[in-house]
Amino acid sequence: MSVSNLLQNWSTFRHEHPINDKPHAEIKWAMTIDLDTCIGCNACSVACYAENNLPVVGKEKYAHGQSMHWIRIERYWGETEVKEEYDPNSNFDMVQQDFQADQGAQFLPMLCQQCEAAPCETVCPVGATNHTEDGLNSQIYNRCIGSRYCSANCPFKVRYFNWWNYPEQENAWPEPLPLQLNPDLTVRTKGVMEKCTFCKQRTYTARNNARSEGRPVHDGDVQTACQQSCPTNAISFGNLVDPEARVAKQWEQQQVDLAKEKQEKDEKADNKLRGYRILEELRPYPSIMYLERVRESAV
Amino acid sequence: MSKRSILALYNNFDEAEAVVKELRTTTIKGFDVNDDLIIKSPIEHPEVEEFLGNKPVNIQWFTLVGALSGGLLAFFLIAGAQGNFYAQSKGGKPIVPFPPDFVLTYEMFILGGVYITVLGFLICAGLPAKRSPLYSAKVSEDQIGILVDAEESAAATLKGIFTKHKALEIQEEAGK
Amino acid sequence: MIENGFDETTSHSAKPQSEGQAAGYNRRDFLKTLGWGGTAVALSGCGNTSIENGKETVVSYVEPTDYQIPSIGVYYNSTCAQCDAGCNIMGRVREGRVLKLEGNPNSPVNRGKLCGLGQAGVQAHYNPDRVRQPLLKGEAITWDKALGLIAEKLNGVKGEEVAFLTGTMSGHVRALLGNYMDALGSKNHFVYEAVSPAVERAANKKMYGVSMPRYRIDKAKVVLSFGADFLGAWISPVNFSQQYAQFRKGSRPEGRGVLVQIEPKMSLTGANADRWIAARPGTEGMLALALINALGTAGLSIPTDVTAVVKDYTPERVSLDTGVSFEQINRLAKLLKERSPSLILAGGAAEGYAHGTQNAMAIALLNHVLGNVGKTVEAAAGVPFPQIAPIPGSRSALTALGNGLASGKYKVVFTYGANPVYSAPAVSKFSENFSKAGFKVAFAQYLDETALAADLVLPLDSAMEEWATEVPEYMAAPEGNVGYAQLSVRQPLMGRLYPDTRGAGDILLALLKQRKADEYKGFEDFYAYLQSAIMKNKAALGGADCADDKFWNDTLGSAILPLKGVAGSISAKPAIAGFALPAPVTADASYPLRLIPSISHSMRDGRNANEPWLQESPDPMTTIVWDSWVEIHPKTAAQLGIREGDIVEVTSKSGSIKSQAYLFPGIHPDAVSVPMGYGHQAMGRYAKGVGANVFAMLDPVYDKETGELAYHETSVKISKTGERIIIVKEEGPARGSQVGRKKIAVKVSADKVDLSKEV
Amino acid sequence: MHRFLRLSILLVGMFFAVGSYATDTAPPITTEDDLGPQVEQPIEFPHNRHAGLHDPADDADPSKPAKGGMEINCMYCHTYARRSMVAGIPPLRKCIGCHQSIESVKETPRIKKLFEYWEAKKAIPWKKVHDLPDFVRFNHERHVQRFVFQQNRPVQEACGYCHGDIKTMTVARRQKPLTMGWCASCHQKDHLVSASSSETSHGPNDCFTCHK
Amino acid sequence: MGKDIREDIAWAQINNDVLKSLENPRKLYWVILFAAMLVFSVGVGCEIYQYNVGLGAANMDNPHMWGLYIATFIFWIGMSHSGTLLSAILHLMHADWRKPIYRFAEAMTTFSLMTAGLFVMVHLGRLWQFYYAVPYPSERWTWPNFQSPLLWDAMAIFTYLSSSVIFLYIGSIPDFAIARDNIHPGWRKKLYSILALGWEGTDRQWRNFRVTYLTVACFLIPLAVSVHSIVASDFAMSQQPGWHVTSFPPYFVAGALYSGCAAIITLFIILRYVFKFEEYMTLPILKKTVRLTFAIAMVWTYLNCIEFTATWYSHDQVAKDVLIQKATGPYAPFFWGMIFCGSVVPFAMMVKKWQTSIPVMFAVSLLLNVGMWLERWMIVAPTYSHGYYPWTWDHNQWPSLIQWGIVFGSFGWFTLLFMVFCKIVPSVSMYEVKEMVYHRSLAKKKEELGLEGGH
Repeated sequence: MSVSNLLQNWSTFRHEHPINDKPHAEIKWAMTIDLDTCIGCNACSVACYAENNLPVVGKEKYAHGQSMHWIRIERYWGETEVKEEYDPNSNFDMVQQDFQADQGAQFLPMLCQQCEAAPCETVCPVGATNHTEDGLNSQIYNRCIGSRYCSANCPFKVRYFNWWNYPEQENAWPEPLPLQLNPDLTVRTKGVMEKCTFCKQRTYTARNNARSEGRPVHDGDVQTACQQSCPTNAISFGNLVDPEARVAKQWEQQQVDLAKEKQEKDEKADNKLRGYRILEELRPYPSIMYLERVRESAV
Repeated sequence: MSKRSILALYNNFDEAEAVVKELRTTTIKGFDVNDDLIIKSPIEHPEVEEFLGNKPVNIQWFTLVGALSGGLLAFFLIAGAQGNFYAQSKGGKPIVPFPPDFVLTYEMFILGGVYITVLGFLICAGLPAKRSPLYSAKVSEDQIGILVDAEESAAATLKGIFTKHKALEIQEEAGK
Repeated sequence: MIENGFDETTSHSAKPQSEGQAAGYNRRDFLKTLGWGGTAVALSGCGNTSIENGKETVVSYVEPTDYQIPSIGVYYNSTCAQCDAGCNIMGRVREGRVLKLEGNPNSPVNRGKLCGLGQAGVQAHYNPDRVRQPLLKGEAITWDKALGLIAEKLNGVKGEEVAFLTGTMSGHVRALLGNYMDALGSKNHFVYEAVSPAVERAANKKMYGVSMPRYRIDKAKVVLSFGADFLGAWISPVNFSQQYAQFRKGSRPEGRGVLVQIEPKMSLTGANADRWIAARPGTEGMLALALINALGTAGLSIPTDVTAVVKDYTPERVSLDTGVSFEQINRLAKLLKERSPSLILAGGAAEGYAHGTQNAMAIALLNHVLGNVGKTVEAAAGVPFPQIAPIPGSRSALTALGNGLASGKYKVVFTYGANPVYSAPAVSKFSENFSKAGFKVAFAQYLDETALAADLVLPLDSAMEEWATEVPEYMAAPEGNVGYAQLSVRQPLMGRLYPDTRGAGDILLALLKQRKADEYKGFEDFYAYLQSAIMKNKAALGGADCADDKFWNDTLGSAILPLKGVAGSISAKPAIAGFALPAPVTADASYPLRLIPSISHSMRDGRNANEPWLQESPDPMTTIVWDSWVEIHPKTAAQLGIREGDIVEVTSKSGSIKSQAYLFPGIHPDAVSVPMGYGHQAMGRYAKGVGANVFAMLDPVYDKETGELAYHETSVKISKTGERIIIVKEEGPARGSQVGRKKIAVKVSADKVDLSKEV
Repeated sequence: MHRFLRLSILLVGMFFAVGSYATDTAPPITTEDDLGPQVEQPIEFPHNRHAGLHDPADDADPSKPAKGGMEINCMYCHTYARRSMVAGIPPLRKCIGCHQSIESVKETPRIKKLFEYWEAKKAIPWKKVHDLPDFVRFNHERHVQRFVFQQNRPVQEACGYCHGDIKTMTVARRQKPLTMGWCASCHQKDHLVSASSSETSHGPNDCFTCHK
Repeated sequence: MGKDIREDIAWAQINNDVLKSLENPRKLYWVILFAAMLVFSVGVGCEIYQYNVGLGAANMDNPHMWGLYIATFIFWIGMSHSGTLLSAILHLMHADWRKPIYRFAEAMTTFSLMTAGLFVMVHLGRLWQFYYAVPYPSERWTWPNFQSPLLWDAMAIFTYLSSSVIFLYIGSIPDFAIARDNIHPGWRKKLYSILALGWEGTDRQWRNFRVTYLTVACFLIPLAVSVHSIVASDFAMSQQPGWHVTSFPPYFVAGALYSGCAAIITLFIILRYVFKFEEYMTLPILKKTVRLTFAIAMVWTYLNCIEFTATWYSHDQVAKDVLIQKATGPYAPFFWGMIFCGSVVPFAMMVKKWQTSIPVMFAVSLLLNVGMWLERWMIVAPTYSHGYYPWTWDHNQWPSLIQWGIVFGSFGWFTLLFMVFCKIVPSVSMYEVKEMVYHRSLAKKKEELGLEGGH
């Protein structure tokens, strides 16, 4: 490549990949999480620790907000109508009194949303986080210099920074625990940002296998670790481009369009669908669709 | 034909101006006011230019070339790097986006301008150079120096003029 | 890591381990090569990006194995040992080491899924605090010496002076233990589980005629659960979660199911319920009977004998006793009547009382009245081989053992899979009694409290290293196969990490050889015993027309042996005697609050406390990690002036603990709750000293019919110590409030969405 | 004035030089064979003898030590390459499999050493020659599938792309730079999709492909 | 009002006075120097520790990804702007009262930029890989991400730093020549000989010098504005509530000039005393600087109000929450501290008597700087503790001693560099003071002549 290449391919370089004018061709990994079946059991989170070599940081560091769970389960309570208007002057100790438990709690697994227009990607000074062909928001550990701008700009705060040298100095894996580490991906050391990758080691293996066999990736060829362990099948994961994939069907059925920041169905008064994306209005175009929690009103 | 350099020191600009005026009117063999006369002063003094006549300053051309090439270099370097950076697809943004590139081009425009201007200054002002042997520390203090190059034969005439105008000190040295 | 780790070792399911070792297994190489496969910290130090030549060694196989390709993970099937549900798992094995556990998709129990607790099984295996050699009073000794010592100590001891305490047991290890006890002439096999559905078994037996029926949550339109945390820690949670997923599907012919949970402290199941009702602790049975009354009023035909029994429990009266509103009871009755079939479950929170069995029976009666028995409550099949059928554990077994120990009856005591020194209430003085036994042998994977109190500790293999079989007590079945039963095989997924650990089966076999050398000399190890035991019954196990080798390989390949189960029969007509449900106790002024020891879904009874993933996995309800806590209702807390993070002292008549207060809206205002499983004094670096042990402070109140410890009968008082800390938890200062951001976690009423067409 | 003209030319020249260098940093795809350091191996394995080209002169007198090679397919020994990320060093058994029936060389020092390892059932501690940093995951399978099976390239050419002209070496040495830019330069090139079609595609160009 | 400078100072006297500062300052100089060294070495120690164990040592967390390092970074970048203001802007405006004080202001620019650069490094998780952010053709075939405002920052700072160094150096060449001519032989004389580049003060040199100086000054002004507005875009270009504000660039620039001027007052007072520059750094000049500072303080206050009101009246509820949280939450003391120091304290500068009172101005200028440092912290931290996602709120974060240590160390580092500089390079521009004196005396002469003529 050279200057002539630059001039030749000028129009290509001006494409706004991947939103709008150049959608994903073969694969766009996406996820659906059904909050109605999510029971909040944390199996996905443990599976993620096992699959992705996440360090256990211990109580003290957890207290400092330095935990490394790529998928965290958030628990929400019902709130009374009076308190809907947030009063920042109120003491947080008091807020809790207005939590309602009679319809149970709500759980929400929060992981990297693999945004199409990811706020983190544009700000990394070294380009350690990029968009991949398969629609993943990649984080390249060995490129990362730890400026943490990506996390600063992430509205979901799902990027996790290695504040300490967990493998060596912190001894997060005392012998023989290192034998459990997954050799398919690196163990991160201090100063590196990390986050959910939609189990890239699995998606890439599936993709490679399909290519070797000269076929497209079928639905079910690859499961993420969280999806695989979920006891209630609340998580579905697959290729949004493949119309046969469960994920694609769900998105279609829920009328959620990846490339829109406002879904048409939400404007309609008689909307009976429960698919939504979190903080969609900020226009990161998240790749994870959540399905609203349902509660029976008859009891 | 040997040459001779003479330095005369004066107390203030008025005296120096008078000397230069006299030199200008006197015809001395092998001495041209425009080429062979150098004024040394402790401060920048616009009046010196007036009585020495207009001499061109060419630094602005350096500035122009520097700023333009800095800007161009930046844009092509950055756009080229972005085009060639292996897979630098950023969510929802073109690979060669204009706004950030303009910011950087702007910075490089200034950087190029400053660097080349300074380069121009060094070239135009003939720096760095060895100090000429005829130099007096007084010049950096408060005196005005007039340095002339002339033929051996004219030395006496020049010295005469210098003394006439109450030179504080006269140094001379044979040139090559 | 490019030329990735491969070594000559294999752990190979289709061959016994000894053969694997014969095939060039070299432990040193094994660890070495694995070392750089796993610990290679790719970004270590200065992130060297240059290419190095000849700095690293690549170790190849001496002999190739056709089933193992470097860098490619192979899955081997086995059975989970983390709890008693008996989920079938598969382990991903690469270059001779197991990396990750996943559910076996062919299993009717967990259908390819696995909970966090199960997945942490690899951390039990690779745990840094495992016992690695036989220990005699803390000193390492050889196996020969250890076994010799046992023989010596047993010498001259009468059979009835030997006791064997185990956790729930089934399969061939159980059979072998039975044989050993016979050989010793002892009948003192105590099966103890700190947390077990023993009360429920007894009530079920009376009401359904079977102790462990099969529940069909997936078939029910309404599930009304009285404290059964079936999504969290009750009986077979992964199976129930799978059923629950079906139950909640709007596209199911029955439509989306409705879950109502009645319990004083919100469990994971309660958190997922459409309606969570905090009845006054202990009044669950009454509420069930009131519901029958209300159902009758609503027009459901109730058998007259039932009407007679329940007539005193009118909704009006019960509403006062339980604190559940009259309208709520009627609404529930209406729902149950309209949506049939339903399923009524009774769990620990309804059973932990002196009248626990009565409560459970009253609740089961509701199933009869609603006609659910036979529809959503099915008879499960039993295994055809009684000697390998599970012996369910109970708490009363410990009482019996404790009494025997106190009287000095037992000279030699073995323990295996139980940690009574930790989980017995302090008032029962178990550890004191335990020390009275002359010689105590603990089969242990960790130096837990019981192992530390023992004289001799025999190091056990982990579940990834040992051979065993297991029969789950709760027998799940594939759809449409009511008479299904299964035998699950647990097999090594890799070579032993430490050469000096043994499987429980191997140890028992060695002990048996001391007694009946002739009978057992043909079995080189437990593997040989197991193989011969299974092959002997090949025909009965459905392998009649299968070649021996193939049958054996298939068995190990699937690790599930389907059995033709002994059909159980469920009685449509329960034996109804009069219920004697006591009125709710008026609070003792000095101990005004009811203590609810909750079963944390990952800690359970504390046996897995040394697995760091579980310690760092936040409790789903409170999001607290690495510590225990005291849940208090905000109103109660306000009365007592307690704020979040206050260190409070919870005192019962039998003891007290100190822990951090957490204000929790999902608890009855008259109750406080503390999770079990924390507060270990020993066991390992991750468990020791984390939290407080709630077992120790339980009052010695027992269920009148089964003799089980009544967990929820402890009254406590609570006082501030003056200390205050910041709780280490996952939720931030907003505490699960979304403060005006409406599109984070969204809740919608069922009538506002159309679920029937969902994919 | 000339001075300023010269300077302008200099500056413009500098601009183009720097600009075109910087925007055109693709390392050439075929590099000079820059032999990497000699790596001391436990047994000096002669790749040339096994994989080297047959020398017709050897046929004339079978009694003399052969000069040419036996043209053994790379994947005969490096058998995992086509089905796994790693090419794999052949297991000891593979060497023995042939060598126990080759009497002619049995007494040579190298083969003796080989049998010593075999008898001790000890793996040979080969040194890595093409050792990439740990965070780089090169996938042999994909490359072999793509270039050998789909594109029908000769094996030695396909493997030699990265491993150099192994058939002429005894102990393998690194000939190619194996830097990221070097990998990338090939990935950006269009390659035939298969031997039968004229369709081309380039290698994947997202970072996750190699960095995991 | 007194004179900015006496017209009758002999030129030789100027040389003498200034060169003396290179030789024997007051004892206080050494006290400051060693104190700075001490503070700096504490910072170095902290950094070594942090480098070894990881950034956890700074006690940052998720979501508090950036801590005092970035806040202090902005502070130092801001401080650099005053040098440009005094030397370039006032130069173009022919305000000759700048002449005695611009040299040290420019040095301040250079050194505070160098300090700011340090924070970029200190902040990095993998400092040893910082070169990944440098655009150079590498064997990896990768480039930095030019879309990142951090890279613009790096580029702008590099440009600014190198231009400032050049500007400072060019402007000092005639003074190096003076020092070369007057200092007794030794290593310093050799150094000055090299630095003076053979300057003789010829008419050709002066001619080119003037144009160059003017040109570079012209470049520096837009550069300075761009640098701080780019720093502002680190925040404004992000999406976070409280940062995504269009008025940030001018706000940052105003803040920068403000803190810079305050720092100039502080250093003015210190240098005046330490190097006995009472003749040159006169109180009337101080007064002018103080008035300038006051004007900028009011601009800053105005922009502050703009920012708050714009947030208040916008529809962005989240940004509003952040603002309210800032003013009432755990950060309230710091927020109100900033308002007090930044907007209230400057009114002390309105009091005429205090404008020339050294102790009052010293205290005021220090307070202003504290306020401006708090401002930067209040920009960075509250957004993190109260972002878009309530689940991740965190009100317990507090920088560790290591973090504070490095922040304080930076003050030592700056002071150290500055003090060493003042000992080596004439911190008052001799030739320009001569010019000033010359012009003033000419003017006086003219005045006198005019007066005489009038008679």
